[in-house]
Amino acid sequence: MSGDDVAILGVGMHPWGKWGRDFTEYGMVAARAALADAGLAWTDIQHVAGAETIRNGYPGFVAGSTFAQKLGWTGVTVSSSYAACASGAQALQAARANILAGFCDVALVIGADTTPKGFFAPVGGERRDDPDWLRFHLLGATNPVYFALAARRRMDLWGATAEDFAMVKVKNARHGLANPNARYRKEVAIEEVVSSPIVSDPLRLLDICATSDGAAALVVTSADFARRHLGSLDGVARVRAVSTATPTYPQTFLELPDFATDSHAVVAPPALGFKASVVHRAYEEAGIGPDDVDLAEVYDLSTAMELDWYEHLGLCAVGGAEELLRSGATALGGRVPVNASGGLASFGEAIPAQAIAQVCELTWQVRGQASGRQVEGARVGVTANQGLFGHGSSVVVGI
Amino acid sequence: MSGDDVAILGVGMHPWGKWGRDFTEYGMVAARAALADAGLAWTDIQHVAGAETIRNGYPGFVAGSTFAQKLGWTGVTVSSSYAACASGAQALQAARANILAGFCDVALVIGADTTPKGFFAPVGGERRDDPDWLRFHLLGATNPVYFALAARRRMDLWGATAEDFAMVKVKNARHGLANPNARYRKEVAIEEVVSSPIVSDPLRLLDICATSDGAAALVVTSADFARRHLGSLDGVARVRAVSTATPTYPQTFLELPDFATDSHAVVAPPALGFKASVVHRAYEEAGIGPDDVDLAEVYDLSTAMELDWYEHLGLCAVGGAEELLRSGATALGGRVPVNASGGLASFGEAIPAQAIAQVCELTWQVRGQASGRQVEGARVGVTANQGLFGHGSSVVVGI
Amino acid sequence: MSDSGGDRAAATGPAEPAIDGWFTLGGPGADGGPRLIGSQCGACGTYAFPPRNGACPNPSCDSDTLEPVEFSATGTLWSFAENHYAPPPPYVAADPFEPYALAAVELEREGMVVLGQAARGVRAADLRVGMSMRLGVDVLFTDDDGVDRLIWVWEPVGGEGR
Amino acid sequence: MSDSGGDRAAATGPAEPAIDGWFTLGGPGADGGPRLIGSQCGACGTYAFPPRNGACPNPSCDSDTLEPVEFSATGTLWSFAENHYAPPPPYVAADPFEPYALAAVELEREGMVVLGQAARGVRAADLRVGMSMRLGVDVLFTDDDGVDRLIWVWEPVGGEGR
Ligand SMILES: [Zn+2]
Ligand SMILES: [Zn+2]
Repeated sequence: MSGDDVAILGVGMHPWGKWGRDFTEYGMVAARAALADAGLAWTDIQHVAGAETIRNGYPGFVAGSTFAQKLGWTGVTVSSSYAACASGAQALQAARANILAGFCDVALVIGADTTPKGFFAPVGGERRDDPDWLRFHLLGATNPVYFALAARRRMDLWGATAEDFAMVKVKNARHGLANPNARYRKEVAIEEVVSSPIVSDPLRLLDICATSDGAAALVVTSADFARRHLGSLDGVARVRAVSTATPTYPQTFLELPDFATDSHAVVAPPALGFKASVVHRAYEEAGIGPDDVDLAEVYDLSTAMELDWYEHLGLCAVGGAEELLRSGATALGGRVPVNASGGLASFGEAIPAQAIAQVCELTWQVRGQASGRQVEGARVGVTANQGLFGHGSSVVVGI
Repeated sequence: MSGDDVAILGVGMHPWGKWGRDFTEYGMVAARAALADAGLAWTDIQHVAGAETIRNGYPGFVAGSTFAQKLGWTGVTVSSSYAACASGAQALQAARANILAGFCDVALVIGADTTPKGFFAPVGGERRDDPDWLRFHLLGATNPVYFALAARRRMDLWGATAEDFAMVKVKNARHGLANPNARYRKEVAIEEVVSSPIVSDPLRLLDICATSDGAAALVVTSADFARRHLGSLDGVARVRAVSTATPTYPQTFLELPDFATDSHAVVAPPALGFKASVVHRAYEEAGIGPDDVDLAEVYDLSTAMELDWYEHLGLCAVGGAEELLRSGATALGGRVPVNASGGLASFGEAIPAQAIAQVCELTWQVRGQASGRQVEGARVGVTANQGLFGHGSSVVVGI
Repeated sequence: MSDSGGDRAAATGPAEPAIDGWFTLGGPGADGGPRLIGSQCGACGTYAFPPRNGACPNPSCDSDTLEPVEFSATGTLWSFAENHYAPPPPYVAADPFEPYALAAVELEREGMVVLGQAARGVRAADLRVGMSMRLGVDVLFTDDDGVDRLIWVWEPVGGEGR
Repeated sequence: MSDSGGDRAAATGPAEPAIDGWFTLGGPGADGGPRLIGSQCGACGTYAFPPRNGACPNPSCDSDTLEPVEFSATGTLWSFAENHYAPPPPYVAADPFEPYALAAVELEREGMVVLGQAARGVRAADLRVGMSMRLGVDVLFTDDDGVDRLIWVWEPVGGEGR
């Protein structure tokens, strides 16, 4: 374990679902599970890094302090981070930076959410300075519209079919069958996906992830603390990289919530597109490449988006994702299983918890504890995640 | 300069006022001013640490990425921090931790806000799980109510008078006269304060700070970068401490937005109250005590609250603030000037910018650039700031 | 919870608490007056208000068995304030607005300070830090269905009537 | 901006853009059709849409002198989608809701992709990535004052009428 790694001593989740309770209740369950997993008490924690939820009033904005208070004030330092769907990774990075800078040894990273039904709508009021409000008002450009634009390009450029997209759902549903934290635990057939109602053409209801309630938490520590606490670092999962890179001008792929891309008329586009660059930086920080990856947890907001990630992760060349999928390489038992957890397809999206949940899954996998969905011999995993407004994240977990 | 310090190479602000424009416009002015002050270009910045505003839609929640995009995507990492009125200090801490952990050398810290008129109201909708919503609904307990409760205790316990409170306003108004970034730049007489309308007894309109639009930004770097960039660290302001401690159970002083304090029936209260502990941790980290402080910038949401801070800062014993004020020690020319900038009394409150603006002022002061309000021989300054939900901050700046 | 209390305010129409489970309206039992309902941890004994559903606030205690408990009805005035402007919504302000006081009262047994409105007619000029205070109930506002919504209030012991 | 364009949609009552300053309605000058209004930086020449008030998006350029510029009226279809459920407010959906397509079109000179609704009657089945597209204007919704609010739309060159 390198001195630049932080150890993941504990992971915990509250099952994903649609319970309609206060988000802090889910978070408490996840936090206590992570503490128990680490063999530590709440009073051992020195920093709480909360991933914010913006749809639950003030307690959601101050997630770090909300959970510090709910677990009982101990004088810990706190941080509350927001980066849309990448919030959880930003919270992890806040904890990691505080640990590596020497400000604390033991931190709790936590994200929890209660989500509304249906499409995510923008913040209330008439907000004519807010592009997120305007894209709904002027175009009705919901989140699935952007997913659909990306999916359509796969079809028209690379020959993806509705059945390819459906196969992602079928695979992830099968992966999630045995995951006790997954919301949906039943097999899905290709025919069910391709006959489900169209939401935003070419994507159908079963191509698009639901919104869920859920929570995930990590206890992360300095290498020194982990060594003292456990006697040895053998078999301890660790964070080998966290990338939170933003785009480089010009960003030429149309992303949520923009009306237009940047212009490449004057400045040439960067060699790597935005999402590939997020992953690239994670690989670089961890000193690995795609061939070193045993499994990946990626943000499958839509089935087609999972295919995009294969390419951003370097698991195949651009345009090669469908072939990789069809080969079975990304299914459990394949060369590099993707979303062994079941992914968003089986969980639904609980925004501030999601990027943390990906790290929980990789931790269970590299420890060999992913019962019923274990990737044999998993030692290195990578996550990939996209948040609107130029956020993305990629985390490398190794053992 | 210790290896644990980060250097403040540039500071900048947009003047406080009530302009009603998009908050990003103010932030851009502040960011460019800080970059110019540092002699650096935007493309030299490796991390943007944004302090969030929660009243400006999505762009406010993702402040770090909003400004990274507005200045032009360069692939920098970003963070967006929320901690109510302490958000700016949390953003500074995010930048500092990333620098000291070795993730970047040069960071931009930025906070900007456009604020509504009148009392701050809670987030919209019926939010019966949100204590901030409930305190308005069930009690009409606005922010000034909490300020008034604290002020009344000063009167009934320590003999503070309305004239003492007014004297804080008179002092700070005088300090702010020559500050080009202050919103109010005129002398105020004690009679004006004590005859202004009562808002929440015992506090009157001129005892309570207004809400303002404004922005502040810092360019902070590693010591190594500063040395390379400037040739030497002589005369470079630096961050010697950032404290963001939360309360220790039981928190026995009634604070925003709570209905009740914690209980000390079973667990004895900590030796230091919450706000004193926030400052204490900053002193400890900087290796200094109150006697080493040449000036302080404190969060004078109300005139009476400035007096509380004198005691939390250890500038006098508990109950001694009125005497310290009357002695002139905290006025310009006194032993330890407080709010030489003019404070919130002259600026009004621009939530995410405020804690950053305090650091701007200390930087100008220790550099000897605080024209018209310079504290002679200032070498060490401290800030103190309170945010609801257990947030507070204290930053030590030295040269 | 919905018993009609003898000690209740000048409510004339139907009346309901403005929030469920935070206080009783009083009645024939005990000393008859209304009480705040807090929580007490079964494991460590500490108190909390508002009542909470699990999660003992004592950081050294990870108990989730918090029981509802009626708080002391009397205490000592910790501080007070008086609003001279109508608070913004979701407060339902009287029109025309009448200034009203708020009182924060320290309860000895519970070791905590609880904020509330002062009883109708009790103004800042009637109060001083350290006074003895007692819990009452009064009308907070009348809702759209004509139901008086009730809230706990603090009044000086032996002080002003309403 | 408020000129009535010859090329305009089936608006019958008074009509105004749904947002000011983002597009023209067209008219007798130039080639007559409507145009998107973007910004072009006076210093480095880069483009931006929506139009912005200062702050050149090119990170190597700190110019604040961005001038309004009419964008190319034609481009190449980058991708498209078709909504089968009514978007939530603040979108003002037709009742009953009719599925409609959205199109993202790449403009060669500007080097950028701009999203818009597809013209009325143009459906996903009519589109394929790489097609030539042209800007039009159509009614987005009719506001509470009976004013038709207009928006830019993309339609295939030589394609469906409306
Ligand atoms: Zn307990
Ligand atoms: Zn330019």
